[in-house]
Amino acid sequence: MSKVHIQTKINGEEVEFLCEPRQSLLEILREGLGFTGTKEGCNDGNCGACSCTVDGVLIDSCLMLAVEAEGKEIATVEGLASSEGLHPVQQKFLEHAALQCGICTPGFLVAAKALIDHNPDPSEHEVRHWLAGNLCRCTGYDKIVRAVIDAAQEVRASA
Amino acid sequence: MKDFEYVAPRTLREAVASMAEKGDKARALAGGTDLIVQMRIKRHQPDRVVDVKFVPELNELSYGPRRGLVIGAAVPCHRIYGDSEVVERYPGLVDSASIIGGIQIQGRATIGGNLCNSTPSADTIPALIAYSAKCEIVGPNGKRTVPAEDFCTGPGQNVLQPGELLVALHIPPSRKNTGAHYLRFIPRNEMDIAVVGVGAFVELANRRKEFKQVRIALASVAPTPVFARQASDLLVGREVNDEAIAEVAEAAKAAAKPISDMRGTAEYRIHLVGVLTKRALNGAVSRARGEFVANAVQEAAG
Amino acid sequence: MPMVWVPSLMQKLTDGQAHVEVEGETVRQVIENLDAAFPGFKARVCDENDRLRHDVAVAVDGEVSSEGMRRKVKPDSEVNFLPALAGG
Amino acid sequence: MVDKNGNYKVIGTRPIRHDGTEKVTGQAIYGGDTRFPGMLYGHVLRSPHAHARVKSIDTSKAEALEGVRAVVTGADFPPTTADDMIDLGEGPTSLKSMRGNVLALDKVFYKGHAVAGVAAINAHIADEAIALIEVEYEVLPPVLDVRQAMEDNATLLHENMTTTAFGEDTGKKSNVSLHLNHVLGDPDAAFASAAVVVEREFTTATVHQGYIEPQNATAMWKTDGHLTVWTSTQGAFTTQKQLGAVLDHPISKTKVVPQEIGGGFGGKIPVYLEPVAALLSRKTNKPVKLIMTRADVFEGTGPTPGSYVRVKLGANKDGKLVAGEAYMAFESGGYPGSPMPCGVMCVFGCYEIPNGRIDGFDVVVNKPRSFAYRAPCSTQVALATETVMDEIAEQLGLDRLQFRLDNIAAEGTRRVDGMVYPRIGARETLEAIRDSEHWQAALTGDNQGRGISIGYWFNVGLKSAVTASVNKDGTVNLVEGSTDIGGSRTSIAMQFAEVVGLAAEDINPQVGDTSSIGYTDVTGGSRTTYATGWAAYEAAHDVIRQMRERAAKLWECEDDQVEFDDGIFRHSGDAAKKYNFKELANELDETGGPVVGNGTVDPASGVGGSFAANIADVEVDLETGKVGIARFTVVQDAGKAIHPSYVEGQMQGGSVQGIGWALNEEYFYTDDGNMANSTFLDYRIPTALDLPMIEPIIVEVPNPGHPFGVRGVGEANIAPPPAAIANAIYQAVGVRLRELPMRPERVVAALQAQAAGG
Repeated sequence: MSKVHIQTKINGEEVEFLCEPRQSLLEILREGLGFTGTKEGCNDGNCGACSCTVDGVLIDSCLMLAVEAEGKEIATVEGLASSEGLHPVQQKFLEHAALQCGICTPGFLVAAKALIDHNPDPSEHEVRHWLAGNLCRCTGYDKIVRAVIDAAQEVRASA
Repeated sequence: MKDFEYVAPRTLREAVASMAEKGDKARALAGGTDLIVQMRIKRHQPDRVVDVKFVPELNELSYGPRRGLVIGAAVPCHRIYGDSEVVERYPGLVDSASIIGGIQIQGRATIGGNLCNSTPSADTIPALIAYSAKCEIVGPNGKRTVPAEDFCTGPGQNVLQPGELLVALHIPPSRKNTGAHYLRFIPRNEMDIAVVGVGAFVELANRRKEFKQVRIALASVAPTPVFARQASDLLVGREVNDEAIAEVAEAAKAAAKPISDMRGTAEYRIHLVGVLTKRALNGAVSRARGEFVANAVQEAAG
Repeated sequence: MPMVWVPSLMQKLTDGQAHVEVEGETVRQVIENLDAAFPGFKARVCDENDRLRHDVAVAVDGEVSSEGMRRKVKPDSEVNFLPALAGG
Repeated sequence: MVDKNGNYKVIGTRPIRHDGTEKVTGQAIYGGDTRFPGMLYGHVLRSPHAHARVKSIDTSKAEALEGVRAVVTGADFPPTTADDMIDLGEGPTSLKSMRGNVLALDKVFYKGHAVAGVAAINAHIADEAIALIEVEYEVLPPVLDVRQAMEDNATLLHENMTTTAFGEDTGKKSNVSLHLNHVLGDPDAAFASAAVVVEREFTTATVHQGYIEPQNATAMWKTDGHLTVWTSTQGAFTTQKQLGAVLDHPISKTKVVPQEIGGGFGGKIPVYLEPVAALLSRKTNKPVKLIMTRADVFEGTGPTPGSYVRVKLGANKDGKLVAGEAYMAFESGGYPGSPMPCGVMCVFGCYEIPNGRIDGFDVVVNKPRSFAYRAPCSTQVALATETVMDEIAEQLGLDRLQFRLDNIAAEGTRRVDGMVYPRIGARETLEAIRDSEHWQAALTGDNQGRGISIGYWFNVGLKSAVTASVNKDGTVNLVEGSTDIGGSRTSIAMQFAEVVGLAAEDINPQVGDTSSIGYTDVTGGSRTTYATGWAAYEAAHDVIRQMRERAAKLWECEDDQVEFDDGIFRHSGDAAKKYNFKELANELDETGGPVVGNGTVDPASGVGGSFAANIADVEVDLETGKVGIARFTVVQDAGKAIHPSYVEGQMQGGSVQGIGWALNEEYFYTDDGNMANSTFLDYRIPTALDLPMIEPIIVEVPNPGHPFGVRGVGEANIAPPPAAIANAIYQAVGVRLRELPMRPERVVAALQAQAAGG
């Protein structure tokens, strides 16, 4: 099939690309556009390493076709930090040592930011529930949960 | 994944025409959380994928006191449990919509897709059956309506003919003294397929001490989701008590014809039907009496 | 004299003795002397290149080192022959 | 270094890891992120059968597909004639097995066994192409259970394989490749004298390391014969050695660049894709990238072996153990070489058992070739020993914690395998359990129970290298050879910083590739912070020695008149003359140029083992059999915790892996040898919602074999959880589960059997 021309926004910037219909958003982000911060762990929606937001909704980018990105606003881990520095979730992940190997980290950060945007004061159980679609094999989640709760507090304090 | 053509029609007419043109070589794409995986493992290899998310009828989510709830087939789960009217009036449906996959999956997955994927373990189907949902189908030959309990015909199979689209689900208006609850058993607490799922709808009468109407539906115990009609009818006219519920939980087991696989043995699944039927009925009764029973989102919020 | 703990599966060679005292200032000397006293001992722990077999490790006073045959042995040392181990 | 009060300045603090920012911004480059212009994408064809002879492979249709650039099979390897052995740094393995496991040679030994590789212009075409490769198989009956495989009339996987028993070839054709046996004292007489003897059988399912990042490899084989491979590996040099052996290619022309790695836990030591990518690159003269699918990872890479373990313990009426006996058989998968010897070492590793007998068997079955997984085989045997310990305590009417303390291994304890412990912290680990708030606290609900257990793992030692270059501003670039899977470059840098008196942030640690740093063994065996940290300590001392010479030049005095203490270089005869490290670094240009320090180590193993213990509170749903973790504490002896946050992280992460193993994780096989659950949907590793906070308690009993007293903490923590949970279930509901995983239907079955038995 011929390739399809797609216009989208990634992390606030206009982006155009050509893709085959069978290419996932994840594949285009990583192999087509070089946004390799978004990771592939399972390619079937069970690990959350490829988490992105599309028009503000948290999704697994392995389960979305790149052609579906037409006209959408995509946010990836690369867009979390600004010229002013790291986003509080990033900073708190570092302070709490909430990553070991780091492969799941981009997905957790994107998901955690989406949680805080949606619920600025999540309880431990709400954090665990929201992040159940993100697998981490290194940390046992303890420090991740603490980092997210702390980041939410930081976001509230600076709001 | 085999290459395919992607189309995104803007009207129902275009969508149906596009589906019909390719017959069984076309697949409808809503959330994609099942379809994309199945194309990847080559279970489905369509020539054309019809993205139905831009068709207005498939995006409707509305409630009216006379026509009840309309859920467009492409409405994702997060919109359903994010809608305060649905949460208030159809808590049993919200139970199921809020436990499909994780938050990421719920951002895309749809109840319509869950139905069309037609696995025996689909979480929303027992809830739809319990709520007496009707499936609105449009095809080249016009529109037809099928009760939710008749939609699936086998694992991965359903009544949709080539060219037909599931447009929406229609659930009767909510009534006083009714309640529903969907429960599933999974070994983890999220991100699992139901070993067994049970949806129960009850309408109480006589100062909410008596069952007036009961609908119990089961997941993962047969080639399709099952409406346990006989077990449900056993309760009609009975007083609400543990003994009656236990009796029906036993009867529901008879409706289960499960297989043994990596998610559970047949014996264990039948055992679970009894346990979950009792729990789902108790939850439904509590809700019918106006008591609060948390869904997954509410449970997380404590 | 260094004390050698003989693996149970090799005690056929040592007439059932679980530990034997043998002279030697290196693992190599210990093995040579053991082989002299109990013919066939060396062939069980060394390969044809006169190195420790790939699946055998020698512990001297509780330490397994990569020095293998050249590892120094003290008069009061204890020598153990063990299976080689890996970790994750 | 340590001050007059015995305090460290850097060690024991919690600086932000050096690679942290790039890992939270998505900038870190992992193996799968490797991209080159013109790069081809590959895919691997895998066997649909668990056991079959490969009669023929026809690749012509795949090669003819538009966009396909090359196809390779086992026939592209150099001829494998002799059964040569190669030592990978963590134990030896057979070359024929290694090649055959990368691409099948004449037989396939498990479903998912790699058969051919394809390179194409994109991954989709490569995927289409593998479906066009025609393989003719002669399907053979699979052997899927370790005890079935050991039967006399069992189907043999390797027709000519015989059992070796500590260097003696028994000549017996069998699926048993290796038998180990240790005897200490007179176990038979001791059992006869015991007041209580308990013997129980245990089985455990095959489980996977479950790292989130799939295996990957990108190779570029240049026309001059130089091969470069970028990959996620636990050991660049180990990969280099394996590549050299598998491809019969000189190590001098084989460069391995370790990219950031997304988890390993023992599973990323062996090569799978690297040689295939290399062969494809050689054929195409282009860079080729291969990435496994998740199903490939489960079906085609080495999980930890399933097992059958029988343990018998005897104690006298005073509660002292008098004898122990263990029989264990581990499934090595399609080729021999499971970590069974580690199970033999660990089974009674926590206790003083004066008379004992241990038999271990390595057994081939038609499952993926097993490899290390975090404290390999220690978890399986801890389940057995720690359950039997609980039962003996109960029969004797003793407190289960005190009974363990009364028999705990200590310095001087001789294990059944003959080894004698140096100073260890087993007792202190159990005492920390006893003294914890958790142990004192009451349970919080119905059907709850509390279990305890303890597990052991050793420090493997092995080789490490570190190079330190002093910058003019007084910071130091540190190149170290250990790939960093969990913050180790920081804990290595902290040990360097401690010696030279700098802050952790003044050190810039980088992981070197095989052409930029001295040989370094794998990140595994709980050795990285221990051994590579020690190399950093040595490199720091080398830097200090050179810096003293520079100070002597500046002060025009003898080298030995320069003292270094607490980060300050001082003239011993002139109190006014002193430099801190940064001041002196600023003077290097005029005193001879760069200062580069080196440190290499090859410590003996056997010193510095670590013990981990758990308190697990569970809550059992009596109707569904589901077991929830209500509260969980992990105690571990870290010797000296360099970066306590990452020590805690190891303890918490290992605990949760053990919890997953205990409750839900398993390879679920159909009768024909297909893994039915090769996705993260059905291979159920714990999610955040399945767990409480994991409460870590670090014990510090310094390792006499390390300059800072470090003990490796990476592994022992996975050993105790299944036993602690099994013991907790018993306390909660009175049934003993002796089969892993303790999935809900097994709990229900046990409860029903209990009810039926009255």
